[in-house]
Amino acid sequence: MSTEKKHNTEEVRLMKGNEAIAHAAIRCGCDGYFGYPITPQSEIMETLMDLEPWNTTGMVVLQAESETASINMVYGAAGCGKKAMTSSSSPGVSLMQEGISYMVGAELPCVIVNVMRGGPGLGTIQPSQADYFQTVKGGGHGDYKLITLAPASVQEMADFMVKSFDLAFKYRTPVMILADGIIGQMMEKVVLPPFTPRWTEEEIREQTPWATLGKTPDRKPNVINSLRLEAADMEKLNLVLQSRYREIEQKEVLFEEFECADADYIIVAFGITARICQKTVELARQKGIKAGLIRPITLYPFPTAQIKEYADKVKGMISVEMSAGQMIEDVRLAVNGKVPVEFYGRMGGIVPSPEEVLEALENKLIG
Amino acid sequence: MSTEKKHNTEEVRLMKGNEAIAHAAIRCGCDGYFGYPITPQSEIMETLMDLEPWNTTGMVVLQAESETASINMVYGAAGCGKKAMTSSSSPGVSLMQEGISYMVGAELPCVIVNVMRGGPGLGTIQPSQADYFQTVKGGGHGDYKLITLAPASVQEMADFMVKSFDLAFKYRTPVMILADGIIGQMMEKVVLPPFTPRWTEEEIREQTPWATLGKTPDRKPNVINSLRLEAADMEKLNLVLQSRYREIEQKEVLFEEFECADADYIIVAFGITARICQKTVELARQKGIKAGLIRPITLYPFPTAQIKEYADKVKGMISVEMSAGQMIEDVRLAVNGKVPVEFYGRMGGIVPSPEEVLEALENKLIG
Amino acid sequence: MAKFKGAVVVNTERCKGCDLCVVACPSTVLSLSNEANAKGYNFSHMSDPESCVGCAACAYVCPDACITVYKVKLQ
Amino acid sequence: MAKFKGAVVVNTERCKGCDLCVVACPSTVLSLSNEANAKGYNFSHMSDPESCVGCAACAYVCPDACITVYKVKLQ
Amino acid sequence: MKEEIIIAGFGGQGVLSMGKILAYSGLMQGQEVSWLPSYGPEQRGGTANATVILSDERISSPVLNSFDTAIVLNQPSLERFECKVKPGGTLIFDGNGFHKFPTRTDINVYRIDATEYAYANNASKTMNMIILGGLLKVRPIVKVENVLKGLKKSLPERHHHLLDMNEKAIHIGMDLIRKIN
Amino acid sequence: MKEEIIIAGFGGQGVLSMGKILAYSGLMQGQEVSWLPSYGPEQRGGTANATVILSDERISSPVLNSFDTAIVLNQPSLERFECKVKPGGTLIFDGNGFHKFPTRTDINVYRIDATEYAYANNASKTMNMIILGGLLKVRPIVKVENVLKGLKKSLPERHHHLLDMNEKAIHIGMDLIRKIN
Amino acid sequence: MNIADIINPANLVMEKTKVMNDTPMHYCPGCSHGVVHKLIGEIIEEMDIQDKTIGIAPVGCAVFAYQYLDIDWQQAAHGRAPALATAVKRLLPDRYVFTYQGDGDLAAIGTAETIHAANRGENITIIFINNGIYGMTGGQMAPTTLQGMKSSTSPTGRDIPRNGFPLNITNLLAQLEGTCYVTRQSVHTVASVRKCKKAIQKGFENSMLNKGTSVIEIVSTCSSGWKMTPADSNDWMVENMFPAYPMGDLKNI
Amino acid sequence: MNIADIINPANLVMEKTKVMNDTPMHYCPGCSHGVVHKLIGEIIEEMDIQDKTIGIAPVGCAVFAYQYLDIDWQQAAHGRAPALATAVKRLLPDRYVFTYQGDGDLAAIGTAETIHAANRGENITIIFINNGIYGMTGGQMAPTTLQGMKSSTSPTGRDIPRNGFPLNITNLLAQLEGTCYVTRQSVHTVASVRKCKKAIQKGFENSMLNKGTSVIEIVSTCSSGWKMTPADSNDWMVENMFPAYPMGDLKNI
Ligand SMILES: Cc1ncc(C[n+]2csc(CCOP(=O)(O)OP(=O)(O)O)c2C)c(N)n1
Ligand SMILES: Cc1ncc(C[n+]2csc(CCOP(=O)(O)OP(=O)(O)O)c2C)c(N)n1
Ligand code: SF4
Ligand code: SF4
Ligand code: SF4
Ligand code: SF4
Ligand code: SF4
Ligand code: SF4
Ligand SMILES: [Mg+2]
Ligand SMILES: [Mg+2]
Repeated sequence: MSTEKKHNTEEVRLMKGNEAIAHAAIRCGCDGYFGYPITPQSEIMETLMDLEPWNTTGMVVLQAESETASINMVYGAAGCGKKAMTSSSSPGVSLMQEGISYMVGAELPCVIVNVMRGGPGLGTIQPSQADYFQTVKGGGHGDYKLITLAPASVQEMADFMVKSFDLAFKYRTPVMILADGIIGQMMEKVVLPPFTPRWTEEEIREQTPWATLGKTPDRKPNVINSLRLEAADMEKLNLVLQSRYREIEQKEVLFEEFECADADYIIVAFGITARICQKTVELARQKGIKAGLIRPITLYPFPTAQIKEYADKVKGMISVEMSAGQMIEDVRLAVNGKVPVEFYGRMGGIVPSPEEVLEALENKLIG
Repeated sequence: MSTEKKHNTEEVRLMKGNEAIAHAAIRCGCDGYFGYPITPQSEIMETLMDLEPWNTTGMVVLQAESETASINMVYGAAGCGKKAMTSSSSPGVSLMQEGISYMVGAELPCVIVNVMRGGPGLGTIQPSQADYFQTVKGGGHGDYKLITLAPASVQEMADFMVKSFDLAFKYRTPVMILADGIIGQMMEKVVLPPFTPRWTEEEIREQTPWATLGKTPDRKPNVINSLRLEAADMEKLNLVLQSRYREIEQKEVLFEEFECADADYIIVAFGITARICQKTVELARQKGIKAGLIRPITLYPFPTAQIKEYADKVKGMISVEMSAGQMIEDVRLAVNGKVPVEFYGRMGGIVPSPEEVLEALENKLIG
Repeated sequence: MAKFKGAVVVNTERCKGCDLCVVACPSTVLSLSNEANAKGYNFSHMSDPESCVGCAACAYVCPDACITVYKVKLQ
Repeated sequence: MAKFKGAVVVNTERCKGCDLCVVACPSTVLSLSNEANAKGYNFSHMSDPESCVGCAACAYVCPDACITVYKVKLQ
Repeated sequence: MKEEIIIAGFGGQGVLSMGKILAYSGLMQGQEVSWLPSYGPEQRGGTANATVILSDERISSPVLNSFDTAIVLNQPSLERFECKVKPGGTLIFDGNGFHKFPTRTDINVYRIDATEYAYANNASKTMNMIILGGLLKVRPIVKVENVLKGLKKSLPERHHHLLDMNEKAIHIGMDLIRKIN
Repeated sequence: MKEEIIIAGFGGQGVLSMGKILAYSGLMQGQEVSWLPSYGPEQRGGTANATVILSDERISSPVLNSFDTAIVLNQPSLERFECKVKPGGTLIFDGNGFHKFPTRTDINVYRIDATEYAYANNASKTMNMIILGGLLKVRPIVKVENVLKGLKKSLPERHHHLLDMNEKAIHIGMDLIRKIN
Repeated sequence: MNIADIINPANLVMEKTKVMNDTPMHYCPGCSHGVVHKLIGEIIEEMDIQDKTIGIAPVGCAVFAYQYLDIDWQQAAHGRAPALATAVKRLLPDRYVFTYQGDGDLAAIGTAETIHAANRGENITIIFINNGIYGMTGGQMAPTTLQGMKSSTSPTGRDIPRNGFPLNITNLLAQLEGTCYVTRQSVHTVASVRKCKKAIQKGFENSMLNKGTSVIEIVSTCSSGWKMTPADSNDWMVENMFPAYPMGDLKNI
Repeated sequence: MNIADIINPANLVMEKTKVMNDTPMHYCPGCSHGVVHKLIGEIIEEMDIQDKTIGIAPVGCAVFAYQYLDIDWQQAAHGRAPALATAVKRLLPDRYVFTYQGDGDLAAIGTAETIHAANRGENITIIFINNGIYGMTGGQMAPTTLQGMKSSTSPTGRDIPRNGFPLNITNLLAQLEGTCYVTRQSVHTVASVRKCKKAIQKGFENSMLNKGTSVIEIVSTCSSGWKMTPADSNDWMVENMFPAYPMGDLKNI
């Protein structure tokens, strides 16, 4: 009641990406947030602590002793069929890799937000996209994939929060929201998602019959577990996961195109870099260069088929990233040698300007 | 003296891969081992504890409280210009990802041995190769590469131990020995490397002038550090790393060929799987199929140029791995669409047989 | 003073022959058999059944919950 | 009883105007200036230099090691 | 209409909140807005800045390399951002504590001695608004009424009685600013 | 020459060390050898096995799916490995505690009641060697002298006085083994 | 009266609790883990809370606990059981949530998670099997391995300067304001089994009283790791482990 | 005698130690970190061990310590300084090795590394700046944040049931057999600065005596995180922090 009053206005608001995550989490019925402070995403937990959702929706918000503890708390909560999440930035996410691999193995849904900063090491708190490999290829051990959503605006921070939980529960998998320091820190207009109540215990029993809520006489014990002593059983678990990944690759690809229809050259960029490259496309078109932009929204599943299709139509592509070149491998795998695929990137927290991207496009692809 | 006696015989011995690592570490002048038990590699530390090198070479062997502590002890030791190492298996290596990223950022040499087991999660203790992505693409945050050696025999476990330290210090980078449960556990013949004494402090000052041994009046303070507050400085650090990687890619590629000269079909496989596939090649040749095998010994730097060259000569390639398909991406990137690249793999601790690989080759490539 | 007479049933297939019940029994009722079960363990059995007082000491300490204890009060 | 006279030199560019020396000085020698340094801080200075006894209290507590203290024994 | 602004100064000078008020004002008049702060430990004692964009169209990049307008409140910020003002653009500075002054002649340079005024009139709480007033005098990118609406929106209700004072500060700023080239 | 062997039984029956002795023997006669144990917690109480390959040439795969010879010391191991013996190959089992027996007729099946013998003669420490003796009788893949050399090599010096006892055990095994099909 | 007459449901004194199923346990003969499993099962049966209990299994020999006790289980990453339990209990406050952890799991890799859960006063029950060794991985030194005690990573015995002191983590946990009940028990005799059961039950009960964390350390044997028979292990434990880890309540409020 | 005459090298009473360089420190005005840095520099100068000292910097506001004190430094991952120090000291036993850590670093994410290094009795000196808050990241709650104390993640004050108890980790460290000297100090007055310096020096000296780990907690202020002036912070600290973290030696053997 007071919850609805507090959270359910449809107005346009101005807030940081990090704040939008917090608001949207409460609104989409998240049960528990567990995290540890780290720049540039500490506002997520701070906003939650300020909003005190435990007084309204009953959501639990707990500051853990570390990122390792955080992800394992998420595991515990998720094992009970709860919508659980954590957030961190690059070094903190590295500490979660074992936990993430465990959640995959135990087929547990959750949402992890990585507001990336420049690495390796302690690095810098400035924005980066250099955790692409870690997220998309697998930073933890074993064969797995994380559905990965890359927001490019504060609005998408809010929207993807909701979408992530949907996907996480649909496929019983951790989902990563891979943002960066800029999206986390900047304020933009946002319309928050409508308020959805948290699942009741009855709903949990229905939606997640595997959840550990206490063994009732009508069923066998539920066990949340990634251990399979026998290799044959472990392979079976892996086959289940792999077939799920094939389904995800079929059904869940999201991407955005900008001026691609008649393009000679296509820029591929995600997150904030895509916003910058949109401006590059505008500048290029002003100069008479037919440039277009593909923005993968899901980094996994990657829009491989869509990029492959364009490979037959264009003269070349360029992957632009705030990294030394990571997504470019997926672009190359999609293009499979049909046209040149070049790279332009900045590292360590430097954000490329639209102008320098244009220059790179001209030099590397056209020049 | 007693050291030399104990360690310097050139005889052929029979030992486990894990034991070979331990013996070779002592012999190549390793200063410190820090680790935490985990199957299937606990014999590494056990052997070291048994050999008591602190009484002979003075090497420090310490059982840490966790893998997180282990890798950070390695950081501390490496920061002093010492030859430091750790070993673990998949879940434990996941816990080291932050530390590895820090060591890269701080430009510290070290050797990490991952005797892989089946994942994700707790998984199984059976052998696996599913940490390829974690190792080669970057399990930690930020842009970095780990030189990765994939031994296929007990002899190579010993030899690569020595080689790894050489590479680590040459390029000031962590080096990974990526083995699997079979190589760690099996016994084979091995000739141990000759005994090399540990560096004296004078040698350390010469070889690693950056080491923190105490600031002497003749120099500025040495600082081991991956922090660069300014993005521009952080980008500079990254550019240093990237140019080092280009050099490594030029100079350090190692691979082995088997019956490739006239091959129509090439199997690409590493580690123990390459041993299995060698048998497949023999079986195939018996059947009149001209199969060959390329075994990448360095997974990073990957033998991209060499595989690319064969792409012009053969009808197709197949990547065979104990995973859902990870190295295949590097094979595809090398082949760049010139011929089909297929995959055959087993997961979760199952080891493929030579016969099933042959069948896969016939079905997928020859059809 | 009432006297008790007891008897135990050992789940011999589950028993691992650890000997702890043998040691725990105050009346030396139990011993390990010469026979092995399918797992290769020499299981525990009542070698002196008459002495059993049904005190359940054996069952308390059995790690594998193999022992069921019965007891009657002797008039 | 010997008396002391002191003087301090504040590194005004390094001073952050935290006021801790001002509070610590037993003789209220110091105060924050109205002027700001290049970093925008109103730095500490001797506003009553005559009272300084060179006790170094200010220097002890200064977090930025800005204060150098001198002292002479007065005959 | 599109205005790309940088506001920079010492951590304590309220540059981030000045940017926020501007962004809120844009929101009030239905524009697209973005506000991007410098963040993290360099704020501590050091300098801070906020990039604000107000636009009638969707904003692509919130990160900018050059600006229509720069408001600089300390020496290091002047040194860093003077060169980033687009030719024909606007530079506003608060002269307090400056020892080197703007030199560019291809831009419009204004000085507003808000710190001095605030110090003299015990008005340090509204220093922000004085400078904002100055900005609006020379670059009327948002209406004063929208600034006040924005303020109302961003201030907690218990501070609404301060709105009057803030409105006055805007007008003081409008009076105080003067062109110096 | 190449012999691919699996030895399987309960954890406590010493199958791993039996395999090691074989491997050492191969080493002593200059062969290529590999020894691969099952490892980890399943050993605990459960079953264990070791794959041993002796070969005159470089050994490719140390992992095998079928074997020239299988030595099985308990029921579960028989059930698991009987079918993995290559046609014409050899299966040796210790009958103690078996209730189902080998059924294949395309292989040579031998029984050696080493457990029983060891129990009766208080010789459980050399049970390994008795079985090994049986193996060498029917598959003389390594010379007895090389087995003893290998033993010497793998045993700590303080145990060298046991070598004699072990040699005897080998001969006992050679006597004990009998073909049953 | 002959035996067949005595063996009659009417005369039943003790049998396997129904919460424990028929799956044979993988533990080595004589392993203390089995006894403690049994006690937990009995308590759950007696308190009639099978549908309200969630166990958190460790990585360690007890990793398979979920195969033997018919309750809902979560299997945690090595050392992180208290983090899982924290979240489970906070989201399901009316459930009995307990962790079951070995000394490597709880006192080495899980030190931070254990101390912080206890310091937050999470309303959970921590059952801590201290056998002074890493059983699961083949007998390596644990934080609780005694001075001079041999293990596969201290083959000549724990040497303090090189390996550090045995860690009495239960003492530390008793210091924390978040714990309400901290006790040290064993299961090697009938009397100790009885006492231990009461202690575990008290821990379970506490978790519904909003009193904070209960910690039940059970000093245990690992005959495989110690390379002794189970019976000898019990004796060795009494003689060597008990002086370092004395029996009894450290805190009970 | 006028001032210019007094200001004369001959009359020098106190100046910045040479081990501290001229780089302006990034700390907020009045931050305790600065005072402690100064003391460490002075001790290193006085003991003449600049060439024998290796500092391990944390992640926290003191992450930049290496910019200010002219000794060799290693910058550790958040919480892991004691692990680094362990290895450094074991490989260079004749060096003075100290960690410098905040309360988040030492008592939250680094709990396990701290306790185990201390329990192993590593011959290192741990300097622990307890300001009850995460200064570096903008004032979030730390393990040592007091009951009722506000922070950006406890905006209405630390609430025990929700956030747990303030963790007195130094008490725990004093319990461990591996520590030889555990003390709690502050640097808010001349007297306390002097005492603190002696304590740090003792910690440094201990590390060459093979006695085990020395822990010097320095209860500190964080005016930015606490949102008070530095002078008010000192008063607040005395009134509120000292009762929870009382001054003095906890252990000295
Ligand atoms: C991250 C990680 N590190 C190490 C291991 C290997 N490992 C499994 S159990 C265990 C220790 C078991 O000892 P303890 O907790 O004392 O339990 P016990 O087996 O003695 O009951 C270890 C180190 C692992 N599975 N995961
Ligand atoms: C793995 C990781 N997690 C989180 C952070 C973010 N972080 C930096 S410093 C810090 C805490 C600082 O607090 P404290 O240790 O008390 O030092 P202070 O700044 O108060 O001196 C945190 C959480 C990080 N850098 N790395
Ligand atoms: S019930 Fe008592 S007397 Fe009977 S066998 Fe068991 S322990 Fe012995
Ligand atoms: S205690 Fe149990 S397992 Fe052990 S011998 Fe007795 S019945 Fe068998
Ligand atoms: S030396 Fe003493 S009297 Fe002089 S300014 Fe400093 S504190 Fe005050
Ligand atoms: S204590 Fe130091 S920094 Fe603070 S005002 Fe005084 S001189 Fe300046
Ligand atoms: S190894 Fe030790 S703890 Fe594990 S089951 Fe065996 S006896 Fe029990
Ligand atoms: S934030 Fe706090 S601890 Fe950090 S420098 Fe500022 S006052 Fe010091
Ligand atoms: Mg244990
Ligand atoms: Mg702090």
